[in-house]
Amino acid sequence: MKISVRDLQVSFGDLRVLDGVSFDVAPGEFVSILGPSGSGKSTLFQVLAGLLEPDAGRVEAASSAYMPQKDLLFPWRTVLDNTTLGLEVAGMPRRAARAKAGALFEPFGLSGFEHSRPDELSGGMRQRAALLRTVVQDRDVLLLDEPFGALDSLTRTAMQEWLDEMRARFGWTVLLITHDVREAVYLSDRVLVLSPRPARVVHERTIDLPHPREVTAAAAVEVELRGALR
Amino acid sequence: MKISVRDLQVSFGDLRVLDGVSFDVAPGEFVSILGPSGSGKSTLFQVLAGLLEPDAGRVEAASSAYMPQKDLLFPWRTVLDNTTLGLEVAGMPRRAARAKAGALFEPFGLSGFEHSRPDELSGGMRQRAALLRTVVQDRDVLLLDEPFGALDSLTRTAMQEWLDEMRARFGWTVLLITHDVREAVYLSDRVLVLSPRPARVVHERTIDLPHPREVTAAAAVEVELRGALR
Amino acid sequence: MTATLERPPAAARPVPRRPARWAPPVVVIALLLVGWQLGVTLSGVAPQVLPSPLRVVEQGWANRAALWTNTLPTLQVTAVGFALSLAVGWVLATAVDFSPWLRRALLPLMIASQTLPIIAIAPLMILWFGFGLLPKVLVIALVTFFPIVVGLVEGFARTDREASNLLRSMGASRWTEFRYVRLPGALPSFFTALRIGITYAVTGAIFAEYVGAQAGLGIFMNQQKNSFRTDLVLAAVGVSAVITLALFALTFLVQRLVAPWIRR
Amino acid sequence: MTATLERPPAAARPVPRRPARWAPPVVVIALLLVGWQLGVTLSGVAPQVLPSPLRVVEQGWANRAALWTNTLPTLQVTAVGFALSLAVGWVLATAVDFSPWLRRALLPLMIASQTLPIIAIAPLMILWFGFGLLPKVLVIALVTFFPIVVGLVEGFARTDREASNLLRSMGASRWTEFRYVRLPGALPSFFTALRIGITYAVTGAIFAEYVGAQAGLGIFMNQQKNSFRTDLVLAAVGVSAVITLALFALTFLVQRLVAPWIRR
Amino acid sequence: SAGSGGSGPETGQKIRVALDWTPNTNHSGLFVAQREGWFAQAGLDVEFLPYNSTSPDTLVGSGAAEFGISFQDSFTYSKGAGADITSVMAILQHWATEIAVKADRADIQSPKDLDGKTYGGFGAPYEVPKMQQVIKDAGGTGDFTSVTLGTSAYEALYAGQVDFTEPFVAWEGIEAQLRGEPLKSFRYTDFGFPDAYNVLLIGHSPWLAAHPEAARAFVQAAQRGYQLAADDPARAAQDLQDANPGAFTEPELVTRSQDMLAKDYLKDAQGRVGPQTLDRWQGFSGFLVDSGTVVDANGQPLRARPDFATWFTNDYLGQPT
Ligand SMILES: Nc1ncnc2c1ncn2[C@@H]1O[C@H](COP(=O)(O)OP(=O)(O)OP(=O)(O)O)[C@@H](O)[C@H]1O
Ligand SMILES: Nc1ncnc2c1ncn2[C@@H]1O[C@H](COP(=O)(O)OP(=O)(O)OP(=O)(O)O)[C@@H](O)[C@H]1O
Ligand SMILES: [Mg+2]
Ligand SMILES: [Mg+2]
Repeated sequence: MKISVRDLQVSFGDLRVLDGVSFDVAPGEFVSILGPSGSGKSTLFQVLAGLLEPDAGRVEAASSAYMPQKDLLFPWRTVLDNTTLGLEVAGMPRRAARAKAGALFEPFGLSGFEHSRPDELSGGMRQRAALLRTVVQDRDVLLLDEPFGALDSLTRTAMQEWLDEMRARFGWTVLLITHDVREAVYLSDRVLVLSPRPARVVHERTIDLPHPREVTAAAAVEVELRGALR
Repeated sequence: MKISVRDLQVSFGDLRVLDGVSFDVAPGEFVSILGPSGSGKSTLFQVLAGLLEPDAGRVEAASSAYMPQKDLLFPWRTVLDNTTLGLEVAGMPRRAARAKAGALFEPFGLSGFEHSRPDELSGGMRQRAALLRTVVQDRDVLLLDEPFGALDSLTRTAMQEWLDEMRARFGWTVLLITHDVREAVYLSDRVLVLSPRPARVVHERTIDLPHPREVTAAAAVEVELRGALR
Repeated sequence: MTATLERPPAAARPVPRRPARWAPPVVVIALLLVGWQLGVTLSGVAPQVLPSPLRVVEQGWANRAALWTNTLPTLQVTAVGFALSLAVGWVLATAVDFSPWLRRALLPLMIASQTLPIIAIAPLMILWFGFGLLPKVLVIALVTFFPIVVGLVEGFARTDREASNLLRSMGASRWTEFRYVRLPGALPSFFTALRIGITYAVTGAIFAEYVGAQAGLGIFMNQQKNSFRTDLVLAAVGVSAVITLALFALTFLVQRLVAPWIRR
Repeated sequence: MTATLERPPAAARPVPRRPARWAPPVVVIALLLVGWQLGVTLSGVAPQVLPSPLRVVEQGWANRAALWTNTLPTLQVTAVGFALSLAVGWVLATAVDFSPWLRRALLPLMIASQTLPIIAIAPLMILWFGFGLLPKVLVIALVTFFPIVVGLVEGFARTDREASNLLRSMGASRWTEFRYVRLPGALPSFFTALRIGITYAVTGAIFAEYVGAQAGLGIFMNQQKNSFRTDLVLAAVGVSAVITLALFALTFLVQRLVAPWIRR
Repeated sequence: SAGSGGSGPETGQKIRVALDWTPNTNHSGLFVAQREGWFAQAGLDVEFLPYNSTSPDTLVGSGAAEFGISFQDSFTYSKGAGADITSVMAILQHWATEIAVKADRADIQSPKDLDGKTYGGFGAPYEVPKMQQVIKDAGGTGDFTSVTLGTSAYEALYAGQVDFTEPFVAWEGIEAQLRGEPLKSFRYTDFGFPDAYNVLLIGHSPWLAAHPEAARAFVQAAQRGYQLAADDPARAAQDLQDANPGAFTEPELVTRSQDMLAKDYLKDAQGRVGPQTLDRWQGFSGFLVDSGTVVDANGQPLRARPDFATWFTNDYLGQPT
């Protein structure tokens, strides 16, 4: 198992957020997490990334690259240097890191903005830069918190296809938080649906369709999941 | 006309962003703006809100309530006091402003978080608080920059319905930036599609269906608009 | 990393408990004092040059009445002077924030004011303001208003442009924008500067007494120095250190009351 | 608001042009000087009490050789002392940022160090370090390191928790986190503190010369004061004001080089 | 006469006195007169200005004080620069400072051995010319290094950082003995250097002219105070300490200092307290003017010796009893 969560409980003061969440993620699996706003999805990721100590429960998680919901680009670094951050931290020489991240600017639709300051980017461009910073780290496990939320459908589809291809190529294990049911169905091997706060896993659906998927083929699954979200 | 834009041009340095954008919005009209990420939608709003001087063109815009793409909740104010900001600036006594904004916490799914600090909210909750801060101002014109981007479908539908109802009741004029074509079709009287940067209006579609709309009835329009976004 | 954790529900966060919080300064200060005491005892240095800490405490206690009598006026002057300094600092920083013209006109003057050596202006102060509270208060204000102004001015200037834009989109006047965004946004920077300023306030007061005073810790130090009583000079230094530490701690209290949202 | 605007494409932003930028301080300083000159001329006050600015300039010019000879050592001491102060400030602030234990142990000591009156420590300084460069450098460091430390410590402490989290999620060590987030995040606060500190540096140097010096602006002021040459004292004050203003301006230059992203 | 018109001084005449330092034995006569009630008996309301760093010459010269403590050397410079002050009484009749070196300095037997040595001084303009002259008078060249140290000079001397300095024998000198740091000292006059009134009582000249009766009353009360200090130093020391509670934590220093002043410094050759002579003024102040370091109000060195007779007066002193 790349990730194993058992009976996870997290509270903020009196506010119980996670109330016994349990699931596993196998190596190479792509699992999406759906759930109402404020249910505790980002909180779950923080625990998985080792940033928050749970009140109770058992968590085993392989080292992961984490893309938080906020883009958190640093104003003191150019866009390119923001995207090399994880590589630099991992000890890659700056020049190599720049070459590696720079190669992704084209597919991410950011070319020409390598040397801009982050506050010169649009919202969607910031989000793509943050995603780039995450995936370029080449970790086995990706934790992506709403990576496509601020993208138009065309850009979004392009990014989804890129991710689908990459994870097939490199065997990445991906955990994805999204509000887009269609996106979850399109990308995932399995979808977990969380209840409203305090969150538990209320529905689990394995999706066994071949990749790349046709939207129409997955329509039934989509309806089922929408139902589970009610 | 509540809003009239003629031949609007905006550049940042050498980067031409808006390249002759023209459109009008009639009183009470609900107009959605679609366009690729980074095309200049937020830039357009900044000009309409009077925060950015265009390089050329003619803009007439009635006083509006503006919801920026970033939520911009102030850490030194509670969530409730963040939502009363516009009312206080307009001179409403604090007590009355709190009562007025506080009444919206229930429909916005924020009750119980009135006295939390903003960084204790989830991403979607922050977005709803920012929307609340905007609509509670009761201005004639609303400029909403991706107000529902971080919401799950259920919460999103509830917020959309609330907005649809309110603008019918109070005759608000609404300009909405969104990446969700279905959302645009569901809510708008008219949809404008912007080209990639430098942006121009490349498509305009009036939607004459009765409210509230059935998703299926609008499917044809949705397909047309997706085509225009290619 | 493959982390495994299994913990019972825990209500309390791991905040260091009381003894742990107070231990570090106590340990270090105790070590310093013991080292000092040993150094003095072993080297046999004359107490006029460097008295032992025990002697300082003992003699300070023996002269506690005189110390106390001289502490009160210093405290009073410090309080009044620093209050004036705060008032002046806020007024100047606010004015300068509203008018770039004033900013350019006043900033060089304010910087220049910091280079006035008391030795050069003391005679003028006395001739103009006599020997009352006023000249001392002015010296303290002169010594301490500058950090306040710089902290505020830079705090104001670093306000998020997008936050200002939001306020302007609400139709806020410059003054409203100031009140709702720039002012709270500058508070972290202000409190940093306040801590710097208040540290100089007590030293400033002692210094100000050189301009002319009947009593005060500065006068006491000077008298004792002229009587070659280094131990009593150091006892007075100790008193002023305690006052400064207390004022410094007070700023955290005020900050927690005024701006509880500032993360530390 | 119904705004109408029709403008030709404009390349240039409205930046105040050169004369406008320099006008405010020049106007204000000119007004002050004229008022001072008139006041002195009309009141007929003795030049020992308050010389006219013309006299200050004239006598300062007449004694420019002596002023220059005494400016050089002060500049040298300021540079070395402030460099030491910066080094000490950074080391202490960094140490304190890494260890809460050290923070609690050292902060009270550092505050206390700010209450040491030079009068009390000058003799010790002389005994221990002679009257070469060292004791003066130490006095300047003592006077100016504290703002640096406070500015840095508070800058570090205000780092966005989520930014730190991001770095930790990348597997960053505490040191890497410091280098990538806390350090750049504290720079705005550091530059504010730097401006406060550097303003005290020249005054500190002049002050330090009282500890013992052969030459320097402080020595010059003291000599001229003892010769009742208030005009020359003020001429020296003018020189130190110019130095301080230049150093203050320099901080903005350094900031633009080191941290161009800091918005002003 | 002008001002009060020759009748006795108006009762409650306010008189402000500026001291040069924290209270010490140089001031004892003033505090004696106050403690014994002699100022009050003369109808004077005397206020000692609080400690301040402003030179009494400046305070008295500008009228911020009516009287003050000064020194013949600093007086020479401020008077030269145009300060409106007059010396009304010599408090110490001789130099009370001497060149001091550590007692164990076998290499220094005379001021002439100070050539090439380091002087720890106070930043006054007259120090270097005076030291140079004394060294020359003793047969040296007068070349030495000067470091400005202020009151740290003594510590620097004890620590061997400087070779010589200029202490008040009746204060720092005694303290050195009490501390066990024996000093060896050289009197300037032993080598032919002119003597001087080390400590003076000075008045604001316009005020003196306008209030001759009050001036006379004040100076005579002060003179009487110093007379008592000269005759009964123990009582003077007590009065000094009583007048300044808490200021003296070293009683032995005060009494021994007072004894020394009474024995050697307060009285002139005729045993009188207070009077000044033109000779003395011409000797030392003349030397300073000749050295070219005394400047006028415009910063130009005084070219010719002024008429020193106008700088001081014995007119306000009481007749010798
Ligand atoms: N630091 C915090 N302190 C207190 N409460 C918090 C904190 N962080 C999150 N919460 C609360 O925990 C709950 C879950 O938050 P979380 O961010 O995990 O939601 P989410 O599922 O990611 O929602 P969204 O889809 O809106 O991003 C929310 O009610 C939020 O108010
Ligand atoms: N302050 C700025 N300085 C320089 N360039 C800017 C600035 N703001 C925006 N831009 C550029 O203008 C272009 C349009 O930005 P804008 O934010 O309007 O896009 P958008 O259509 O809102 O995109 P998104 O859907 O991603 O939010 C982008 O290429 C961006 O890099
Ligand atoms: Mg979330
Ligand atoms: Mg945008």
